[in-house]
Amino acid sequence: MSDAHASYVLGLADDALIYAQRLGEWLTRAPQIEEDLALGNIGLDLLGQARALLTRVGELEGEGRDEDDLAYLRDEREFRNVHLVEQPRGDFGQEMARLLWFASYQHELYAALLTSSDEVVAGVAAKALKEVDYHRDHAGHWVVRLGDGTPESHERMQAGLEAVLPYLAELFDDDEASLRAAEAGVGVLPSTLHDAVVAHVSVVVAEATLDLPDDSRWRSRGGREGVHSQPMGYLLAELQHIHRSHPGASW
Amino acid sequence: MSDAHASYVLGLADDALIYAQRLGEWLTRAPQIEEDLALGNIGLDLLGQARALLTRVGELEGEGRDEDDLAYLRDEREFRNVHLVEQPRGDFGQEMARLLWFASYQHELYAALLTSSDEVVAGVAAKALKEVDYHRDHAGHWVVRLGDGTPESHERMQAGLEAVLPYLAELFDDDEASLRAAEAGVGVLPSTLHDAVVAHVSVVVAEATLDLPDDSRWRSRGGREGVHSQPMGYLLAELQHIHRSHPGASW
Amino acid sequence: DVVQEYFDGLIGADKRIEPRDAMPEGYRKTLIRQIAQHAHSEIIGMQPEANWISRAPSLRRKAILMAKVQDEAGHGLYLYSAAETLGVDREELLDKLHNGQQKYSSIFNYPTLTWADAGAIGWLVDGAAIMNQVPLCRCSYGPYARAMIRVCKEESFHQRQGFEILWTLSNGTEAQKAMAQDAANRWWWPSLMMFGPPDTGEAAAPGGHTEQNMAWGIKRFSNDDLRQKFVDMTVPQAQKLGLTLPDPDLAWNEERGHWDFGPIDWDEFWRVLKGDGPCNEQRITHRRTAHEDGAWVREAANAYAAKAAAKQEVA
Amino acid sequence: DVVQEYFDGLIGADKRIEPRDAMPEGYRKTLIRQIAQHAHSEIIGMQPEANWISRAPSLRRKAILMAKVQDEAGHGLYLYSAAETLGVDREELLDKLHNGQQKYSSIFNYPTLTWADAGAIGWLVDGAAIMNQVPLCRCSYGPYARAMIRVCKEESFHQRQGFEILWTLSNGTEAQKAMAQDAANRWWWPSLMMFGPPDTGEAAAPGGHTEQNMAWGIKRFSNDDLRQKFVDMTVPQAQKLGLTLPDPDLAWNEERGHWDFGPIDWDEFWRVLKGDGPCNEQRITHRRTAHEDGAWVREAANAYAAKAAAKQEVA
Repeated sequence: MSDAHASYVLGLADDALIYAQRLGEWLTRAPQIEEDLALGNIGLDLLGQARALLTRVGELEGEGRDEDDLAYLRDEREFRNVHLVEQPRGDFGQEMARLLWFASYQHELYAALLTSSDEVVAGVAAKALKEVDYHRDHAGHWVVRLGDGTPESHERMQAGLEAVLPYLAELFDDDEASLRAAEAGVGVLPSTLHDAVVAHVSVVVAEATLDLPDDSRWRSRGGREGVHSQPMGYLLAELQHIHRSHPGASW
Repeated sequence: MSDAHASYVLGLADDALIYAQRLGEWLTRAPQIEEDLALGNIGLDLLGQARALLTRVGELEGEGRDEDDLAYLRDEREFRNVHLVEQPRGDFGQEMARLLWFASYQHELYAALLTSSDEVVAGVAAKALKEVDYHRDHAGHWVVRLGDGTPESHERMQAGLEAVLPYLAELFDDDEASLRAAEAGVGVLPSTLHDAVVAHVSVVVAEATLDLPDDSRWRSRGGREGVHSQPMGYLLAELQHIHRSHPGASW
Repeated sequence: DVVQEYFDGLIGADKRIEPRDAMPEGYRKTLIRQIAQHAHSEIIGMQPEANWISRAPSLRRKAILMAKVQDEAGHGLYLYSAAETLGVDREELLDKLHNGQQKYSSIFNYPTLTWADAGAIGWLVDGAAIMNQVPLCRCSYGPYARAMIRVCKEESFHQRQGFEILWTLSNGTEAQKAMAQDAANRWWWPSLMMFGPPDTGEAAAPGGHTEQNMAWGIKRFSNDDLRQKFVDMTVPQAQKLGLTLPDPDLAWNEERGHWDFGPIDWDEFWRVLKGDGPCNEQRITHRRTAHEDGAWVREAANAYAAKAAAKQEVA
Repeated sequence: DVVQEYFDGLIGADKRIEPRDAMPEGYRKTLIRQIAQHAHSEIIGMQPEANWISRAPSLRRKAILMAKVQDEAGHGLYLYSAAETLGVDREELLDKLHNGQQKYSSIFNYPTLTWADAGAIGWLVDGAAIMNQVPLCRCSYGPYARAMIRVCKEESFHQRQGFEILWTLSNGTEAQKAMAQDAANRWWWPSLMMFGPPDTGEAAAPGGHTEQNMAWGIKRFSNDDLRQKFVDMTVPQAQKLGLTLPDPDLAWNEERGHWDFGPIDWDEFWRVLKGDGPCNEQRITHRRTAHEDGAWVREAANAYAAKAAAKQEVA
């Protein structure tokens, strides 16, 4: 059990945890009640993945930390999620753009992790693959409906695709932990997922009569090393405040 | 030293502390750089009042709590500020409406507290009175400029007055602690400040060619008993998160 | 008249009225109003609990809470569908919610101040709701009765979860115990108000329809009867939790075989109902903002569906 | 030409140019660009620190930080005023900031991730700024030189406060020490980049104006000289703080009488300068949003002032 192994799994877990936190914000704020339900469901799936993966990280570390210790008692610099998932909620179109990319990424990721030498990770991947298949479809349907809906929705959906663009490259960065986890057969190199993800998204975007935006003027970096964007600190303040206000309590 | 004495002073302190927290949000977000400066200054004045008053509360309690213990380690239900100051930032007109009312209230309050039998409170009041005199003027000037500026600013300033209306009655509620503090000569009954505050604001509003809104359909209640509005919890999460993340640390 | 006779026959035989059946206009209107209010309560009722999703103190509780709020969205959907069988549509009902023409349960105009409130809402508010709703599973209108059966099953699950939150707190640290007690203090009286004004006396609703609604099989018990049942069920649960209910008059009455309880502050009830509660403004504004922000999405979905339908016709 | 001769005479005698003096267009343009960039840096530079006002871990630190960010607003005001003496106005300069025609110091495109960053900015970023600015107190353009004197006085106060934050952290808990070290790791190299590209070599700025600016008395030391002075000043301070600077090549060079340091990543420098830094987009968007949100307020203030002036005329 190397540190890289735990770090790698922690990156997977944090992506799911932080995006679940953002998706939870949609409950009571969605454009229709069906979407309160759907986004809540997707958030719940991600939260479930995060819990299983965090528990696994705790086992790998062997220091007795459970899922809550890892979620509530780490500082910002110890979180390994990409910037994409920590960005504040935009409009519904932007959320669907984020979800389409993220679920497509997770889809390729979990498909590759089915054969992880870490059986717990492989088990999570098997269950999660079905979930993210639905997430990806759900986002895809909305991207198409909005892209090919009204002139306003077309414009907004295009703007949503542009807004998430700078955060995509980071998903496919091969960080230290993933290099070593891939070598060990535990993980997969993010860069190897890139083409399949882009291929899937491109088909959806084309059907939606939208344009896949060109390369961004800038790109996010460093989430996997705990270098986050400024919204992350506020997200963690909200996530952790009550738990940290009652040290040692059970809930 | 009665509990009511400490509670009363805590109410004064929390009003100042929480409004300072909200005003701090304007730094980098004001309509012109002069206002970044001015709102920062006003926030600093309030923070200074809060610190002196919290320290006094700690002395009165005699349990060794200092200003930081009181600011960072109390839970929401223990904060005694009114709802007005905890409300999220609106536009600049709404902020000037809130500041005009709050500074006018504090002006009458501190004037009355000059003769408090608690010498520390009387001392804070003497220093603060000059500060809030400026705050009240500053807000007043803006209310006039915006009310009598452009048609848009007139409308927005009127809307700002309406937006803060439901939170005003609470400023003048005679809660248990103020009743007993007034009896003891430590404090002043909030209800006795009402007419002078309204008189001052009315003059400004008239000069601004605005209407003082009628009674509100609803009114806030209970801040002095620690019953807050929902934004309060999020404000405290931000305020306290880092401090609570490092139990026992010095800064 | 034939319609009325047929309808009266069904009601008299304690049979279900179905959407295809002719029914008196008063019955239809009453049902629409009641089902809509019930649906609105589910939707508005998501807010006080959603307020704690981002801050839930453990991941397990966060997951349970998200699932619960989601269930409430689901309940809202069943109920709007039940209302739609009576010839109105959801958009129209939502408009009436947003402009204040239709109401929702006043309990949701109270804020959730601490994590314990997530527990108290489950235990007390869902508990009271179930008490109100179980009889509706036998309501004369079929689609409503069937929706209620499904809702009640999930609600009793939520009620147990709420109890469990408080159970953990009241067996926890001093701060957690205090938090649980504080939540019980704040939610007890508003929960009793959920059964509506008293059947008789000064505070009774002017021009109430209880009798008619009972005759129609929409209402089976009076407000005060349901309230008493709720008190009788809840007091022992509070004892189990080690929580004191904030009523000095609460006492077992051997003679009546019921718990006596103190006078309810009906002034507060009417005040909050009429708009002067701590969160009325906020709840409606939140709801309206979500609806308005989502208008372009709903329009796009309709436009896309229309295009798709047109394409299908051509093909 | 007479203007040029008079101007050259003043510069030659190391005297101050004042707004009333005629001056070559190149001198005026260079100064406007430089002073504006400096003013913009103060204004944009408020953001990374303001990010910690709401979360500062003690009330004393919160007050100091608020005062500091406020001082930066004040510096921005002096500097815009200095620029205005050259015949431009603030609104025009702000527009150029907002549309990217004018720059601000690239250091502010890095995020503040922890409380220790508030310390590191004071210690390193203000430290580097002072090193750049002290010579400007003797700049040939009077209003700029006078603004700089005032700015430098406050900056050195801020620098000490930053040092003190890190001092407290590095004498604190393990987590606090780690936080301080992490901040030093992240801010060290970007601080060295604050002195601009190297004077010579591949990474030097193409078509630099150093020589002309020196002749004009706007620049007194080369980038590399200032950078060396900064390193020499800062290394002993880091030792006092017990922090390791993230450069394995850092070593005292007895012969040179200076600290040697390793190669700077000039690719990163140019990348961030050109827009691909962690916060470029966010900083400008934040600034532009504030400006746009405040447009109605500024318009109202102008309209009111015009009305007041008109009334005065009538009276």
